[in-house]
Amino acid sequence: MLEVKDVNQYYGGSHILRNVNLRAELGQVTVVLGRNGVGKTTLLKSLMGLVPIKSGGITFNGQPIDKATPYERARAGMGFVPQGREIFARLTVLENLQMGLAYKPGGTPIPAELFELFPVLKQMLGRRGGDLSGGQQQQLAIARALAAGPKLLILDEPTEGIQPNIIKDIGKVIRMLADRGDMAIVLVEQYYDFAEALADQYVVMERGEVIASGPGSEMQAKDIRQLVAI
Amino acid sequence: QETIKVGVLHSLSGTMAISETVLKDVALMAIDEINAKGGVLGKKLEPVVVDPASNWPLFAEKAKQLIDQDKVAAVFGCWTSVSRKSVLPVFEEKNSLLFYPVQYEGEELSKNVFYTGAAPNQQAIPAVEYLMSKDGGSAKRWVLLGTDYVYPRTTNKILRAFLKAKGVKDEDIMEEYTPFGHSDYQTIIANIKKFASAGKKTAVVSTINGDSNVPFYKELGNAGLSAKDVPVVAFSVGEEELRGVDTKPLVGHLAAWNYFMSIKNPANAEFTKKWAAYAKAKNIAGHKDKPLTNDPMEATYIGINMWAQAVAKAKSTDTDKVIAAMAGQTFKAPGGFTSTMDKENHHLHKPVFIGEIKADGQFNVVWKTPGPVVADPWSDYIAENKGKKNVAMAK
Amino acid sequence: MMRWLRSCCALLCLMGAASVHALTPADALALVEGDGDARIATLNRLAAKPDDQAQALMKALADGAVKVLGQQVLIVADDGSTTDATTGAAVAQNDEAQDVIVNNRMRGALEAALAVRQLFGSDVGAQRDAAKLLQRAAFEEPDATQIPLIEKALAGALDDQARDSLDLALAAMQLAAEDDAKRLSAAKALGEKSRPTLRPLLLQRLEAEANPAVKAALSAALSAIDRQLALGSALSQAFTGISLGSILLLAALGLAITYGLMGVINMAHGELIMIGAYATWAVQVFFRNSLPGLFDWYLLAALPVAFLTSALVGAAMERSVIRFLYGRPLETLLATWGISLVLMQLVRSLFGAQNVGVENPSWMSGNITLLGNLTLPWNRLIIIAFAAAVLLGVTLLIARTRLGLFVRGVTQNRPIASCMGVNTARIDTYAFALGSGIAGLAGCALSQIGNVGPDLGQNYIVDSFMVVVLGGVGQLAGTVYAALGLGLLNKLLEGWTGAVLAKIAVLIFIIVFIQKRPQGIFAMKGRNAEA
Amino acid sequence: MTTQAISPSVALPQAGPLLTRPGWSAFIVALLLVCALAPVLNLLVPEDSAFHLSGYMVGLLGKIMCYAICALAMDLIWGYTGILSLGHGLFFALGGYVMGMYLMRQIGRDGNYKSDLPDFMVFLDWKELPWHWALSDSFFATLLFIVLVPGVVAFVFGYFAFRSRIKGVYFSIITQALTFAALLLFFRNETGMGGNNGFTDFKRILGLPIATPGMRMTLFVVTGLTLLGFYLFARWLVGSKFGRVLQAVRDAESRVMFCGYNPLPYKLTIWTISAVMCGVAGALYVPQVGIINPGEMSTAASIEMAVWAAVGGRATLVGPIAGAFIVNGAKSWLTVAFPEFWLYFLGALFIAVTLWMPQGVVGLVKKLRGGKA
Amino acid sequence: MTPDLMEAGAQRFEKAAQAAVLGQTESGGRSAGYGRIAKAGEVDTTHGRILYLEDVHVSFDGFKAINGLNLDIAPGELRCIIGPNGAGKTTMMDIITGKTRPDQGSVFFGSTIDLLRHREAEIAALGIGRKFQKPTVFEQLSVFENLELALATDKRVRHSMVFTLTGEEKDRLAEVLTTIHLADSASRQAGLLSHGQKEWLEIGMLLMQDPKLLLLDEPVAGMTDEETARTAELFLTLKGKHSLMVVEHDMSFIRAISEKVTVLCDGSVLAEGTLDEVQADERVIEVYLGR
Ligand SMILES: Nc1ncnc2c1ncn2[C@@H]1O[C@H](COP(=O)(O)OP(=O)(O)OP(=O)(O)O)[C@@H](O)[C@H]1O
Ligand SMILES: Nc1ncnc2c1ncn2[C@@H]1O[C@H](COP(=O)(O)OP(=O)(O)OP(=O)(O)O)[C@@H](O)[C@H]1O
Ligand SMILES: NC(N)=O
Ligand SMILES: [Mg+2]
Ligand SMILES: [Mg+2]
Repeated sequence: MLEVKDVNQYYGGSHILRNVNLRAELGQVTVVLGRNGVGKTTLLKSLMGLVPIKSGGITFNGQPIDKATPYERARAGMGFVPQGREIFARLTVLENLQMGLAYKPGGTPIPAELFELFPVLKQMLGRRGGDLSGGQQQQLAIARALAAGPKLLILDEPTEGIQPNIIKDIGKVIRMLADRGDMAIVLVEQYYDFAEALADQYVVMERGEVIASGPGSEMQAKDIRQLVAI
Repeated sequence: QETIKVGVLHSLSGTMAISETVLKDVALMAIDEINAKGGVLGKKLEPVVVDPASNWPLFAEKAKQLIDQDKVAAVFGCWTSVSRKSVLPVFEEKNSLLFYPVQYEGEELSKNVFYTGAAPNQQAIPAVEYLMSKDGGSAKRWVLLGTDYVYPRTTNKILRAFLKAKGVKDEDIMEEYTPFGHSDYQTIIANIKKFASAGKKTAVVSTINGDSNVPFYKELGNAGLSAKDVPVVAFSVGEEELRGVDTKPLVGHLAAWNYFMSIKNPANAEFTKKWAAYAKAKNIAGHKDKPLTNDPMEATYIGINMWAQAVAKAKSTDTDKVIAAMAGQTFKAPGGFTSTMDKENHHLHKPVFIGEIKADGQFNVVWKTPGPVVADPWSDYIAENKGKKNVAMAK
Repeated sequence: MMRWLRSCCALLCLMGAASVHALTPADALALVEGDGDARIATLNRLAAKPDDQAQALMKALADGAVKVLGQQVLIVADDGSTTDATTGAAVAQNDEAQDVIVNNRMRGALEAALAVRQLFGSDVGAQRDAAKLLQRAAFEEPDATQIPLIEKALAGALDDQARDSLDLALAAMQLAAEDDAKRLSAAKALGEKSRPTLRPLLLQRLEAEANPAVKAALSAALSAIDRQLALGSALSQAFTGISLGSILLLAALGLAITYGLMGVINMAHGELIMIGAYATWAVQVFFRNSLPGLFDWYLLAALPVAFLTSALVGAAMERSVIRFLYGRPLETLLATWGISLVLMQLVRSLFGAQNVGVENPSWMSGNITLLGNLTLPWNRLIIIAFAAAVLLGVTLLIARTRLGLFVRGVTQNRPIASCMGVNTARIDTYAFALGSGIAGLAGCALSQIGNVGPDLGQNYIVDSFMVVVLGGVGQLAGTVYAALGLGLLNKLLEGWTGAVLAKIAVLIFIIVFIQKRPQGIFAMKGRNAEA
Repeated sequence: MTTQAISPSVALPQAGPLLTRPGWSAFIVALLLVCALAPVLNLLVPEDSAFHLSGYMVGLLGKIMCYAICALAMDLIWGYTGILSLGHGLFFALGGYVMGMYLMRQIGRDGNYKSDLPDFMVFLDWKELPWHWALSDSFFATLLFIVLVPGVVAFVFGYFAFRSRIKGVYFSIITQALTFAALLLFFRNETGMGGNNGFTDFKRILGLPIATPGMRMTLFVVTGLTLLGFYLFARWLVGSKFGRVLQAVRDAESRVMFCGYNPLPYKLTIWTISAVMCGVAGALYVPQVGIINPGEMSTAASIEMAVWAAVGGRATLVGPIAGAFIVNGAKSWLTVAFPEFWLYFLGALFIAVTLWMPQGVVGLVKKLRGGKA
Repeated sequence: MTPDLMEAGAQRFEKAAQAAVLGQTESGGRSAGYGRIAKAGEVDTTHGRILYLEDVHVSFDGFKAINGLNLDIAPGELRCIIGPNGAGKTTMMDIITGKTRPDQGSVFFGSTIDLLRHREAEIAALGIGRKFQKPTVFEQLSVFENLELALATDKRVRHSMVFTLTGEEKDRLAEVLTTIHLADSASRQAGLLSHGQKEWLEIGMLLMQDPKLLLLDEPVAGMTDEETARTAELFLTLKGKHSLMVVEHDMSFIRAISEKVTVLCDGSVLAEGTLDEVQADERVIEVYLGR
């Protein structure tokens, strides 16, 4: 589905991503782990085309997309939940969700299951996104990315600031989406237990490099938790 | 070949470009003409054009540059009084020459400046006299309307004194000022209507600055205040300003100048023809399709030619010698009279014309002085000028 | 002028039926040359004996179509063909022929002379005009000697409007009648109609009047007029305020999008307005040269042209410069300042530094007069309506359409919007072009009331920013309130303190108001506001 | 706070000196240029020599140095504190007017009307000096007011604006409104400041004739020293913690408050300092260019100051000075070399700087140097 | 009461009385139970409360974000606040720090300082520090300068112009830099840090500020488990000397640090007690923890 090959990326002079390789398959959750500042967000931004890569290649559905703009990638079926929520502060909740449907034809309804997933959004449809609490914003950001039904869902620390029971719900949703088999999921997560529970594949990063990867079932055995904790 | 450099100091950008650009062009035309006739003292004139960009301190800087760096023999330039005031100390310090081609408020006389535009008594006072006359409509009440700056203020001060001398009472005079660039004349026009509705014949004397005239006249036309009800006589509205106005509703409103394009005489026919040809040849935007001439253009043209004659007479471009030679110079002006440079006060003797606006944006001359009028830069209607002689002296 | 009108009337009455006298060359010459008094005397003489040739000459004079060549008086027809005024013989064109001076006084006398004849003619329009002229004359200086003439006219077949005018004229004249009853009824008649132009006359009569009943009627008539005047001037002040507000609104609306929504400090906004005005001018020139028959409708064609021209320039600006500066609003200030310099100079190079002339089409000229002193110029009325229409359009577009949603989304968070699948580059261009196009529409409207020159925009840029900021950046509703509020306030103060102090006071008001509401009238509420 | 042992490996960045060694060298060179070389080239080298510095150039450079002070002032408030003022032209003009009043009084009875009143008052119907001219004949009071008038106006305006937490464009716009209102006010005859003509035709300063090469050079040197002095002062200011608080205010004002700083006095201090600098520049400018009028309060004049700072490079100190020299030098040259086209060049310069030199000319130079190193 | 405490109390009373005469009362003369006359700059904790909120209400356009909230924190206490998203935790901090004005209710710092009468900077100067939910640092300044600005010292203009770091302060800075793992990045521009690094920097700034009361809004969001553990350690060392109010959703973190936990829901307190107590509370499980 998604294949990242030997990607290198720089901010000015500093080398942020070093020969990163990554695969994400339909029906699987690929978890990216690593400490603060190792380049996880940068990697996801490169996937979305928000930052250009210096070398290497990214293919999506077999098509190279490293030259594509973010909106072309979105139209190709990539959905993104950015770190720090980044909802449209001055648009209402409804309008935020409509932005999520931007490339669908006008008048496409917002999938009802989103509101089942995040009931609080239904109550707050008319409120401005910026007025929501941090956790509400995070829920909105996830709902927004799901609205258009992407083939690849990219999540950057989606549990940050969310209350425990909703984290569980989010975990279930991610599992369910993956299990449906028509979506690949890349998840960056600091909350180790959450990540481990969901991981079909895992990747651990350190200083911009992938230092470990493998199937999720082996995480415990390989003591990945320790690797992240160093 | 050796040349004589002359400076052309008119704003080609900024707010004043609208009026001054064409003066630069007419100056270049006059210089071309003189050169075609062999130049002066056997040398060609070489114009040095600079753009002071409607910025008054920049005028002074450019004047210095023209005199110091380019060593020009004379400078033709300025439009607003403030620009003239800004360069004046430079010309006096360097003992160089400026020819100033625009009507102004007077209250100034410098040895180093020749004023080829009108002093108030060569424009404002005859205009008001005309409106008081039977032919002008016997106006009894007066609105003195102007842009809030020194030229209108001073002119109106002189006019007020003049009107009072003619027995007009203070309550029959209304004075109103608008800011620079004012573009909403609804209230002012309503006030004029109100003032005029008191019964006696009312006339408006407008010293509104060029830019505000279009909105003023448009409002006037649309508010239905016709020249027969309340005539407006303007001192800053010429052919160029009317280019931007639909003149049909304005027919009959007046302007006072020392020259109109519509004046019929061979000298003017030649002048306008030359200008049209020049504008076409030089591809001067606007004028190549619709060539217009106006009073400051004529004044510029006279100024350059007189200076050339004076240099020829003095056989030198030395400032003092040229000044001496300028006294009494005459030139057959396009206005149809022979303009004479006063022997003492550095102003021209000029005829005064009063024109009514025609539907085609030209002026219909309805009144003119029998002959040229001598300038009175230190107006007697300003008390402090009593006893002041109209003699230009070095300071 | 009125005196001449009266003598004409008197003469006309005396003459009764017309006797035919041929116009002599001497008379013709006396009419067009010489001292004003003498010419007018000749005119009256000629007017008293209506004669087709004299009539034609008078008409031509009033139209400014008469020339003299030596001793010969010539009439120039519209097509340029020239005839002798006395003989009617065709004359070859001659450049030596001099224009005849017709000043305001002469023009007035000519109109009066022509008018009185028309009172008894069959042309209804001419009749009405003539009656109005007489009415005005009667209001200014009523002359009892004219009563017979008016009565005679009233007795004849007359158009209703003309009759109304003459009735009033008659009443004005009868105010000075000997008979108390006549004076009283005249005063009452005038009181009913309450025409503000009557005020000076009524005041004058009131002073002279002895009869208490008439006095009372006169005072009543006066106070009716004064009430009307007061109402009229209050309404007129409100109108001028709204009108100024509509101008400010039009000038600011485009900026409310490019700056308010997109955050581009667009110093070239004024120049986009200017370009719209020049586009209007160009369309006008085209119509005048190529479609003179449709000239009155050039403005309708100019609207889309002005919109598109400015929108294209805006789109070009966005594509070439502004898109590289999103997120650096203060840099846009610098770059657009540079663009504005270039655009202004470009227009100077192309069209000249001087103003170009834009005419009001006939349906936008003139005014409707209500209440005597409340005149509403058509161009201003239409611009108010136009501003309202543009506002409505913009509001719907921004609040109700997907394009509007995308514009708002993109301007708030460009990268994330693109991750949602929005082609941000295109939306940015559209949005900027839209704001620019609206500026072009404003230019089209402004061309109808003011200068069209290279500096046009400079006069509006400061006001536009004040309006947008005072309203609250990004708040369309605030922009509307701010524009109307500033317009009304400015006009209210201007009536009171004069234009200069009013403008200063408005600026100080803005400063003080912002102290009270540091985010404009419609401050963004909520927790995101400070972010 | 924590009891953890101090790790010796932590290398704290050292506070830099006021100027680096090359910085001091450059400063001294500048000082010599202004105080020694220029006077020598202008006054001692004969006029026909290729090395002669013409009076015109002295005037031009003097004027640009005044502008450079404004650009520096602008940069302190905009570049460092993030407050864009579109009203600094007012402070410049106020300083200029104070100086202008003094110079008008110095004319004495040598005016056209031989009156004690300045000429414009005579013919515009003033019978006596208005109250605000009271101390205008004292040079000492003039010096005082050059600082006080812009300072107090800025302080009062700033106090209310900052207290109401007016920020960003809202602040910019009200500064513009303020200047614009002042412009209209000064245009008026009733204000007693010469209307749109302002003040011109100065004759003396401190009793000495003003239009002599010597006096001109003196003014030039004074201006140069003032500029260099202000530069050092600004260096010191932004190098201090005060300067860092200003930058913090620029980046996140509310965070500054939660750190326990009251931003009001900080903003007010730098705002007032900046205004006073502009006022001083204005006061130096007037005797050199020979005119002060309300044109200096036009909105464009204030915007141009921001443009100088931006062209040179914001939030650097050499930048604005360089910017003032580049823009005004270009303007002076282009208006003569290409009187009809110079606006294209200037406009293109502004566009190019924003597009390709976001850090201004100084940023570009740094980048080029960095690239080589 | 020991004699020296009595002595201190007497002195305080005298100064306060003096201040009252001069009209310099911190509480503006309010005479609520907690509105005793105060001495400027000193937090009176004689009632055993450093922070006290009573019946606070806030609504936004009719939406009641805080609804009759009562809460108090003792000196040296480490209080954890949990509660569903949108419960009003951040809004409560906004109120305490002066960012939002409540519609009703009282908020006291110590027993004498009415926080509703102070502006943000004053509140910070009184000794309340805050870490925001979304990290906010001075992006253009270096990490070192960020910390330097936060340093507890005289924060007036005059002082800042002539300010230089003392050796002791330098040591403090170095120590905090190490604590927050940014020693290598001391001269890096803060804007270039990653999300998590910014969170750390913000904590560091708080440490430099040395406040009496620390308000921490989701301090470990985005941190790895290991870092979370370190943060917990850090907070535990702070407690006692400082009072802390920590908002978090990370239950393992709460478990590591908590003594007393308050659960907020719909703008008021739903439950209070030890973590085990509230975790067992059915209502808390229902609205927050999930089954
Ligand atoms: N715009 C930028 N310019 C320069 N360096 C940057 C920029 N953004 C991030 N960095 C640096 O790149 C590195 C990787 O950052 P990134 O945001 O990808 O980290 P992360 O793994 O997502 O961390 P976290 O878990 O804290 O979110 C960090 O060291 C950060 O300081
Ligand atoms: N300015 C505002 N306008 C409208 N609603 C607001 C505003 N500020 C806060 N709210 C609402 O108030 C409620 C409380 O918000 P708050 O941010 O305090 O929640 P929180 O407890 O911090 O949640 P989280 O754990 O998600 O950060 C939320 O429902 C939010 O939508
Ligand atoms: N001299 C003038 N018209 O300003
Ligand atoms: Mg990250
Ligand atoms: Mg929160």
